Amino acid sequence: MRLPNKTCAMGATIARINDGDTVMVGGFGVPGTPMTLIHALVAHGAKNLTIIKNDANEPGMGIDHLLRAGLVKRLITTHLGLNAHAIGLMNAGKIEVEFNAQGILAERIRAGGAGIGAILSDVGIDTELAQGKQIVEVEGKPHLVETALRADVALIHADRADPFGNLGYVATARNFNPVMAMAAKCVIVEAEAVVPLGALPADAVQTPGVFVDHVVALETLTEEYAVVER
Amino acid sequence: MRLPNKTCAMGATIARINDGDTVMVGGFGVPGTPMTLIHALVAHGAKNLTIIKNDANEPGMGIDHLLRAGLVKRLITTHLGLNAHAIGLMNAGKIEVEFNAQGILAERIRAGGAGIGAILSDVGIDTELAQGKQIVEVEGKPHLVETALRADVALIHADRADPFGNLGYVATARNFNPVMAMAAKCVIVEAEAVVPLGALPADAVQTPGVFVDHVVALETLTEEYAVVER
Amino acid sequence: MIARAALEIESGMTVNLGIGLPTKVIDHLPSHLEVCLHTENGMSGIGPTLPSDRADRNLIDAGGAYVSTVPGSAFFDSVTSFAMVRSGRLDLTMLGAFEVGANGDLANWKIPGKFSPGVGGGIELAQKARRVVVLTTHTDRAGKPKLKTECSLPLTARGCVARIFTDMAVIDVGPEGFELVETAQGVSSADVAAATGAPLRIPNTALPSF
Amino acid sequence: MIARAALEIESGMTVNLGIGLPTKVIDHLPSHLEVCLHTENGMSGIGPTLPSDRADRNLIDAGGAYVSTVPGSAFFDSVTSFAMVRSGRLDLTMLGAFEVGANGDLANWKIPGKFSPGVGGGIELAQKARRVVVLTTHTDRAGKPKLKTECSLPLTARGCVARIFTDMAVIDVGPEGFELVETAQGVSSADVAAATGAPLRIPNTALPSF
Repeated sequence: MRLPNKTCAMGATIARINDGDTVMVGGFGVPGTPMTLIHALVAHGAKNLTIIKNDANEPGMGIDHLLRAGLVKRLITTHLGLNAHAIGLMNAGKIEVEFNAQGILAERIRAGGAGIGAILSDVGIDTELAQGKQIVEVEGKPHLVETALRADVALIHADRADPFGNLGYVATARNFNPVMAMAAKCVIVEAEAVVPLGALPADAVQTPGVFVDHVVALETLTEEYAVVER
Repeated sequence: MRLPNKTCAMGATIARINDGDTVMVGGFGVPGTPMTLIHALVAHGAKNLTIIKNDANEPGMGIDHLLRAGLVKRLITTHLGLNAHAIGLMNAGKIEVEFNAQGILAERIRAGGAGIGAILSDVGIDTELAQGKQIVEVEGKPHLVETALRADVALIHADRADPFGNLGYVATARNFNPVMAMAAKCVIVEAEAVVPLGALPADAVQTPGVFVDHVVALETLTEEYAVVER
Repeated sequence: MIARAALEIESGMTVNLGIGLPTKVIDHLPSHLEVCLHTENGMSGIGPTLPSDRADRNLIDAGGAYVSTVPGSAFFDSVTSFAMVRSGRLDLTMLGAFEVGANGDLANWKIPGKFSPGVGGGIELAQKARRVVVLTTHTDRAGKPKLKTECSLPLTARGCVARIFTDMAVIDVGPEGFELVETAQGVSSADVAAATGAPLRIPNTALPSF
Repeated sequence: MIARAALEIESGMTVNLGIGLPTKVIDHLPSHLEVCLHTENGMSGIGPTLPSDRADRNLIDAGGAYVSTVPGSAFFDSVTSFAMVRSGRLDLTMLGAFEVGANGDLANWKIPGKFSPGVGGGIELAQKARRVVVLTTHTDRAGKPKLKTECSLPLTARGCVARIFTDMAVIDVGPEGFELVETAQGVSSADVAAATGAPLRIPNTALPSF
């Protein structure tokens, strides 16, 4: 027995993304954002996308390229504070934006990846984020039904991968990548290094390859991955 | 700034367990079962305990010692197949047993550790495990409300720990330990090795020390940790 | 029957082999097959079972057997393990059975008053794997059929079983109930029908045997 | 005020410092203090902020500042990070504010029509940390009080604030509203009361100043 090989060329995998798809994109700010896969998606040009990402990066970076290319219909996110361009599109009604509490967005994605229908949480129950949500009592206390999120495709950035799709992340570039890598029908990973099977110790795997469909090796890291001068 | 030091002597930590407490115990079979902490609990003698553990180990091993000492009132578990003694106590009405589907037990504990009130799941909805559970519809489909589990104390076995309580596990000794280490008011860890702060790479930590209250170094490994001859 | 069941596993699959008979399928998988074996207690990429003198005390499968790694194995915790199961990442699971209904219902965890050790991971495997096949003796120790019109024992999951491998036959669960697919060497279709506790559809064409 | 707020952090605590003013508290913590700083994007044990020429491109805090590790730092994913927050593992969080109500209500994420970038991790920090303190200027840019009988802006969480550190005073939120605890050097109790948009209980005894 050997484990299947899931390495492939980037173009072929991104071509699976269709108009109207829901796409999860890893990253919190620059770290962990799959910059190269995002550029490939812009080039591919699938439209009317629903994007699920913690933030909208900064103007001219990351998923802001998808916004500028007019490919995004709806954005499910937690905070757009660093991207005035995205806030402008939202205020002008050019994209729909759904805000979630950050940990609840993470849990909703995790629920999708864990095959759970929803979680019951009291986070934000006193706030306007509770509006329109079903309420269920647990042990006498009201909780919001926070439904699971799943996607057609997840775009993941990893530090290292083996050909089966076992992944490792580095520092705060981990963030939403491990949960998103569980929660999509098709999980596409860009990895800074693709190492041979067996080179990642079994105890050190952070996302098991069972969740991963395609692994793309990054040949170069563009300027977008670098430290941002502020 | 330095991180707090949580190493301590075993007796002092186990003495915090009171009659009537709920105690989570890591492990799936022998691997990951905190054999030494269990013996300390038997010696301490707290009674009417509710124990949450995947299984009841085998006769004369692990939590079977708690059963034999008559300290257990209730057992929340998934499978007792390897412990005929535990099944006998259950059938004789000497302990209450609540069975959960294995992944649902893990998720209920995780929900407790993640500060979530419950999860909504359709697992076992066609079976007798659904009896008595509240049903909530999510997107038109019925789901069971699986409430969060928390404990007064969690007994955890780790391969390695640093003084702040950052943990690493090995092989299939990981199992329920990481979620239980999130879900108790007081988390007590026995570690095969306690290494200096900084010796565990920040990317390799499997349970962050933020969740951990006390770290006890194992000086010897008893026979109970060894390969079982069958 | 175990060798025949092993043919059900195709390249590229992620597979969970249940405790008991199904675990033995591992010895019949060809070495070139690209497959990932999963076990509930937290491992993907299971390698061969080891005798106790070569065993790692920390490396078991869900049945308690000492197993080994292959290049690319990964360890994870119990929540992650069942996240894989429930979110549909298992292409196939092979399970044991006390009873299988002609509607695909499976009962394999409890005999009230006799045997009730708890369900373990069985419900989630049966309900959530993309394809569920059963490996079982065709009849119980008393010679009574395990394949029945309806299960009488507490269910593990409804309508989950796609195919059954027994010592007598390979049987599919179709929209109209049990359908004979193959017979064991020396076993006739009539033998299989006689040992089955529900109507058995037998095709007019000659059946392969195994 | 930042140095004064830093005294709120005691040995043994796990603390989250919110974006903005609170983050600056880190520069005022004594080196012998045994404390664990947490950031929402997935790190415990935050070390000093680094200039961009020494920064690690993969190591930021939730505000986007390049930070560093200390011996014993750990990285984790976003779900684990908020599991810590929601399950009560933060002893203390220090947050910024647009408004604080005399009942402890906090508004710090949205000014309808002007500023609504999303709430990020703020709700969970405010609702779930064991103790929530606020660092803010006593009045807004127009000189209007930020401490009010009731918040007029959309809430972050109800009744969560225990103590407020401003450029003028330290104020507790007690069962009967704002209570003056300390004043800044050169600021009188009357000055503080005049700049506060709700009744302020002033003790009869002399107050410390900072």
